[in-house]
Amino acid sequence: MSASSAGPILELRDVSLSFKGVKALNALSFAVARGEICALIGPNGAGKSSLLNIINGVYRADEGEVVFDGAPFRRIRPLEAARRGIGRTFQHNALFKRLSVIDNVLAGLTRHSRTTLVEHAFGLPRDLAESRALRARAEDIIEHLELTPHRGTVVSTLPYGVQKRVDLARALVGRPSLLLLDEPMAGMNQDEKRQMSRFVTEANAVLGATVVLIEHDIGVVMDLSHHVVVLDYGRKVGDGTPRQVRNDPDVIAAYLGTVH
Amino acid sequence: MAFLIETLIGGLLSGVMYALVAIGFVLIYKASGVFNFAQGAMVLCAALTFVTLRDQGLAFWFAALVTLAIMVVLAIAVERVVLRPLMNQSQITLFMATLGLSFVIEGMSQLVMGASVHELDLGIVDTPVEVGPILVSQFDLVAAAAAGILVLALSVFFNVTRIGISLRAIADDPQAALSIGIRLQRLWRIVWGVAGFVALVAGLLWGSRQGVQFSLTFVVLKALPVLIIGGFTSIAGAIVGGLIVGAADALAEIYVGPLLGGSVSTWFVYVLAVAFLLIRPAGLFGERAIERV
Amino acid sequence: MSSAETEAAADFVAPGAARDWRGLRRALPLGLLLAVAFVIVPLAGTDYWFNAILIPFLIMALAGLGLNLLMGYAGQASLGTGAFMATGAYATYNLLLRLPDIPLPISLVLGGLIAGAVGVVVGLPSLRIKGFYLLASTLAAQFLLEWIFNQYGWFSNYSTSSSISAPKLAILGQDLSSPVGRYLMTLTAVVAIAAVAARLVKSQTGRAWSAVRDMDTAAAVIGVPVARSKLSAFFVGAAVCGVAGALWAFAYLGTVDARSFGLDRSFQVMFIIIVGGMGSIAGNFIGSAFIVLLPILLSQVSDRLFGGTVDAGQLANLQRIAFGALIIWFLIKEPAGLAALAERGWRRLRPSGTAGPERGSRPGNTGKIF
Amino acid sequence: MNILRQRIRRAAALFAVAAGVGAALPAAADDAKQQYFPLATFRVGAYASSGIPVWAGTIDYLRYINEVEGGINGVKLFWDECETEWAVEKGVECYERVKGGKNGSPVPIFLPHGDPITKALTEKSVADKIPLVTIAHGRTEAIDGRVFPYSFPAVFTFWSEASSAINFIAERAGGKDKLKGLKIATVYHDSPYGKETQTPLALLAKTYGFEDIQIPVPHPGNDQSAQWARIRQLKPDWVFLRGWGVMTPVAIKTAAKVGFPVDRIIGGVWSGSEEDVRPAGKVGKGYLAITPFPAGADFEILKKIKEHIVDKGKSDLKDLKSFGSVYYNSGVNEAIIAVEAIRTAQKKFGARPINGEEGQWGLENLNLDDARLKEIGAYGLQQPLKLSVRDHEGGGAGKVLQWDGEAWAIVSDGWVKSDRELLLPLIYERAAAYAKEKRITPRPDPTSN
Amino acid sequence: MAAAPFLEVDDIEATYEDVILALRGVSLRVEEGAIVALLGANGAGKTTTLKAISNLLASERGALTRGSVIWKGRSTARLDPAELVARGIVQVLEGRRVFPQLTVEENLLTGGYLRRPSRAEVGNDLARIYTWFPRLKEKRRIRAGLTSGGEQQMIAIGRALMTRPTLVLLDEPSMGLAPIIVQEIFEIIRTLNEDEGVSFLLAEQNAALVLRYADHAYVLETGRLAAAGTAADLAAQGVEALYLGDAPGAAAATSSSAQQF
Repeated sequence: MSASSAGPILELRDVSLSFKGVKALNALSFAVARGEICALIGPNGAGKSSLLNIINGVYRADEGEVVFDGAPFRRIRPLEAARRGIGRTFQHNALFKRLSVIDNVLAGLTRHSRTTLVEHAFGLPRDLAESRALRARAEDIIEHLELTPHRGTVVSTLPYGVQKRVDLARALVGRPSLLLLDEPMAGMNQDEKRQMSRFVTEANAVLGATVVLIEHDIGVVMDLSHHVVVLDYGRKVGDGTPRQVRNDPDVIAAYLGTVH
Repeated sequence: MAFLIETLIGGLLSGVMYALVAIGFVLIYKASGVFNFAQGAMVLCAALTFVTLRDQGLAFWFAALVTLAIMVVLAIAVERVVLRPLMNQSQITLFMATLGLSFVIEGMSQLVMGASVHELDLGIVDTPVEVGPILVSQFDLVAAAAAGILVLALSVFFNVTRIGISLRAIADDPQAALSIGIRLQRLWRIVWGVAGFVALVAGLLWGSRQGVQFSLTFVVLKALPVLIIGGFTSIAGAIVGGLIVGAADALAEIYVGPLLGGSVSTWFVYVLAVAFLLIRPAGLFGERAIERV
Repeated sequence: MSSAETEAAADFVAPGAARDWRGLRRALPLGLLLAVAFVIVPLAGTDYWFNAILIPFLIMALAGLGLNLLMGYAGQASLGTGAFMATGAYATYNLLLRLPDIPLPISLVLGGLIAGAVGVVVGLPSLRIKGFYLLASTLAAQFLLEWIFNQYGWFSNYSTSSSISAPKLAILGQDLSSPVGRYLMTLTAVVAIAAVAARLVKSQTGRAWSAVRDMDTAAAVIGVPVARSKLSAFFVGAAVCGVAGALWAFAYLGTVDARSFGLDRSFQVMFIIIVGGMGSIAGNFIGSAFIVLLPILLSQVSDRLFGGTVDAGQLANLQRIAFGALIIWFLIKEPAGLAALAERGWRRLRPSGTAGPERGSRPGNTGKIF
Repeated sequence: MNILRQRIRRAAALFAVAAGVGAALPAAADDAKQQYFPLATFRVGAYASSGIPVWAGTIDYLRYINEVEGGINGVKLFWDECETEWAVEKGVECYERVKGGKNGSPVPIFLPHGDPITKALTEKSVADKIPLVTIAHGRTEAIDGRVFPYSFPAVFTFWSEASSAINFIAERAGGKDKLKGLKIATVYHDSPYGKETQTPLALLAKTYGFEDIQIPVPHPGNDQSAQWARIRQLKPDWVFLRGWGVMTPVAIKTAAKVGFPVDRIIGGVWSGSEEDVRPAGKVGKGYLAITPFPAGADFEILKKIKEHIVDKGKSDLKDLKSFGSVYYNSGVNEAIIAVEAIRTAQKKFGARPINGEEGQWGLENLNLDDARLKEIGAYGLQQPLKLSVRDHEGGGAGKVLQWDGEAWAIVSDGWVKSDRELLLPLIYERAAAYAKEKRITPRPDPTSN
Repeated sequence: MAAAPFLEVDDIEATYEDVILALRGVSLRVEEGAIVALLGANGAGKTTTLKAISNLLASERGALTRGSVIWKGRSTARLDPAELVARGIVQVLEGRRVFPQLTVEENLLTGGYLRRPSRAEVGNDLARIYTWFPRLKEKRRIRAGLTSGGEQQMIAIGRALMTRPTLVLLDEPSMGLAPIIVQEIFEIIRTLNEDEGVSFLLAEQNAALVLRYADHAYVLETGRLAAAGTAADLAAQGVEALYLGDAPGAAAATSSSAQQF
């Protein structure tokens, strides 16, 4: 890790983004400390997914910059972001739908592969050794996330909740230092949510990944996260510990509005 | 200089003819997301039917009407037999199905009407007109005018009529269209019927240019770069794309071909189209979707 | 190697598979098939079967394999297959002509590699565009390359007709110009390449291809080098097509000009993989059987049934209609290709489960690419 | 792979069914005493419009031989059709399907009828010893039978076509010396076929001092505005049009469009049929074409075919308008040559079905002089033809036709000969180069020395 | 309210692509003239339920595998979506789904086409829509894709009203909209209900909001019915606790909305 390991692992400085004139993010700034679980909350359309997309390079910020691990950038290629250790899961299912669970997870290890096409084509010793090693890592994660019964199944045929776990496994297997989770618990029932929360906590505590997650279930957010950032229409309306945020009048106003 | 202008004008006029074929693609692609490779076969089918009817002694308008009726029947059959069972399949599957369809249409047309070459005389005089030093083909002018009228008619159709607006709605969002009671399948039949009509016009003009025979189906190849440049979903794009392709094709043949020692028009416009694509990945007028993850 | 993995690698024999009991059961039919193809068929086949059916069937299956790697596995649609085949044929021809000391198999491989390099160039637009637009852009390469080979006499050694013709086919002094020889040469090339391809698609490279195909944004985000994967798929796909083209020229027709590798050929190969099944190695053979053999079958059957009684021209038209209708029918019946259909049928025949749940549950819409 | 095996098994079963169907039909018992003569036709696809009259001409002549003359010296002909769609691999498949003969009757001669198919079959035919007769197409250097023993680009090669066209221009100009300074543009189909005349035209231009302009038209040629704009700019005295398919009518129409006089365009063999000119409509009037297959129904043999076949409803032709057309007559011509070659072979080998090797002998000893042509009734329709090992072409002359809006009229002074003496050395040189490349040892010419 | 059954959904089960079971035995009813709320977390099956009613499942490779939907005493099983619209049920899809390339007015017009109305009728209908949504009148010539989220929701509702429905299925009307706009939309819904007698079945996550407008409510949880009752009862029970505080969820639908603390 870089010299800046004392500072925040991720910092956003005045990041703005708009689509066809509509502002999705408006001069947004906040920091994520190394080792924490940070939750992004806010109504749909608040710009949460866009934010994750900027952090790992799917979108380019119109203004402002992102500092990851001490290195600032405005635009990073997704591949480069992955190489630097930013992992990611997706809100809508973005698994490789025709591949099996193990193959999806193995695909998450691509950047750790050092062998070449020719070695793959002819099954040369280096390839065999490497694929054994990679497979062991993948099996490890699969076991860890309790996906073993599904390991050979084509993912598109799996239940939604399991697919979400595969997505997490695929992101985790590459040992990211920063893990971005986009609604990891959407569409899950209570048990599944509890299970997923446990996995996220373990990823954070055991594997040492800093986690930024988007979640709507406030109960989950409050239990799970160390830090909450509230977004509303591209602006930050709250930033602090769960307790602070819960009692923040701005947050209450923005969220509950005139309804209550 | 006069020669350059003459070549350019000739090219632009040919371009209108390409656009005419491209419009048939655009119509169907817009409304049903199908890249209809059978458009060429439809052009052949329409022209062949028309000529055969004319050879039987039918009057021009009557023959055109009967042909149109046949094209509509074809459209209904295609919707029922091909599109409906393949609903929700991938675009490439649908594309391949239209290739199969083109075999069927070609085979049927020739089975019923024979494979001989027919002359198609639309009664358009084809002596060149001299405008100063520049020679312009009357036929091409008439063809361009016909294409222009067709485009005008289509844009009125799409902007004013109930069916036209519904078709644009379907192009934008088929499920939303379904949700408010627009009958997708009926409109598909209509749009294939309209594409049949466009095929008839294209078939008549191309047929009178080169005779009605199997090679009419090849006009598709000239329409593809038009689509790439203009975008698959825009009629205006098809026209502009057609003009660009026509002009580029003619100029390249005159000025680039001799440099390379041969005819370049099989590929030049395609390479040009790719160059366009690299700058505008969804064509000049095509909408680029933002990818959501 | 675990049993499940062997099973996942089931389409072809993988090293170590034989150790596994289930692997053996899967490998055995394949071994038998190869034995028949290499031993029985050469003894039993007639010239007609070799020259008109088996050789083109194998070569078109190989071309299908090339396109399938590119389109079925890596999701990059291409109509440049004919151009890749032409490149392979002309490259091999010139290697044999200009460097006569290189043995035939090596020239074939080198010709394929040259086609692969051309494929990479053709694939460059894929870094910017996808879907039909990409498909259409490959047409530029298709027409341009066809034109180049036709236009510049150097490629055909200034033969009057710009066509190239096969040199003496011989490997290690063994003359292969007889029908059986050409069949065996083709079969060997096809089996070897298919075996490599089967390895490749199960490797990290193949996984990266599939990742790019299924969801390229997600692939990039999790660290799959998308651009490199696309180009490597173009390279491998075009190289395989290139070898197929060279075989088409030398082992099948003997003489070709660039028009033999026109757009129609590209479409034909695409038919093969769509009818056979995208993302399936066996599918190429099934698709090739469909595309190459069906018209012959139709023509033979109709000749025997109606020959002389129905007008020959009408008969030919009817065959064309039947062929088109069958394509549509199969697409409706099984959009994922005949391979999926056959697989289902196979499972039904053997319900006692050599096929575990992972193979059993392949979803029906696997043909989707854009 | 199991699937594959299963699939193959199923395919094999289907083929077995197909074969069974075939076997179920009674084979003609005396087939072995008849002469098999398979036909690789093209009645669908892009070139069906030319294929249909060609094969009608061939089939009608064969029927005439069978029904009126009782076969060739009593040996009747029978045939199968195999559809090629003019596509190479289908052509090869057909060839392979029929080459073994049928029910014991061998194949004497095969008519590939397509330039690409011919090239694909060149070597196979040597291995199988089946002569290919390719009138007005095929490799020009195959004239040299020492290198190409089984290829017969008989009557009129592309080189002869080009040379005859130039000689016709000379005829019109008033002598070969008048060619000097003329501009002659060749508008050609941009394919191996189209480019084949570049070499002889360059040589002829050098010899006679005319300016040789080459203008390619890409396949299929349905838009030629740019090419003809160039013609208008260059103002050639004559245009030699070497088209194929749709390219010809479009060329004629476009020529009219740019104001180039149509009676200064000479079409080549494959630009010179009714099917080529008719779609051009009125503007085609005055268009010229050089051909070895003069159109017309007045030739003796056509009258006989009309009487015995067409009028009795036995013709293969559905559209009787095509009777006596260029393509129909070309089919008749091909059939005449094949039949006469078989007849010649029978003289040596006996009146029985002959095989390919014997067919080759028949062809190489074919001598259709005026007397024999008159006997057949083909005088004027077919030029005198004498083939030999060194000369698989034989004739090398064409007639020039002019379109009057309805039909062709012959306007040349009889057969316009090509400068074969000038071209042959170059052709032999090329054949020798081919032999060297393919490591073929030319067979000796029995008639020389 | 009359006992005559208006919409009755009985024990339905729905799947997508033959694999994913999205609904398991959901039953509900809508009386004529009522506003009924369908509550549930993201992915609980609300959208699927609405699409099962409007027969739009087929367009997403989904299907009803069990149970029945009875509309005015008739099963809807064999009716295609257009016929259902003709019989008075129209759905406003989640996420608004206006036709972005069409103008605001053209968007509204598409809703009227099924009835093949006369020019005068169309004019009347348009005028009525514009009185409910005066903002749309100002923007009638603007392409719908360029209007704001709130306006798009109004277009979508207005477009549906052009079909002259008796029952509107409204999927997540509050999604992604600022609270003030949401309130405006709900007020219009109430007006429509009271003045025009249009019934509504509203799928919403924002329970507190919707229960203030609805008569009855059903709560879905992972594709099953978790609770039902009058809006007042459910509000009194603190329905949030039922599914929001530690909310369950399910299935493949993709919406979400503001959450309650």
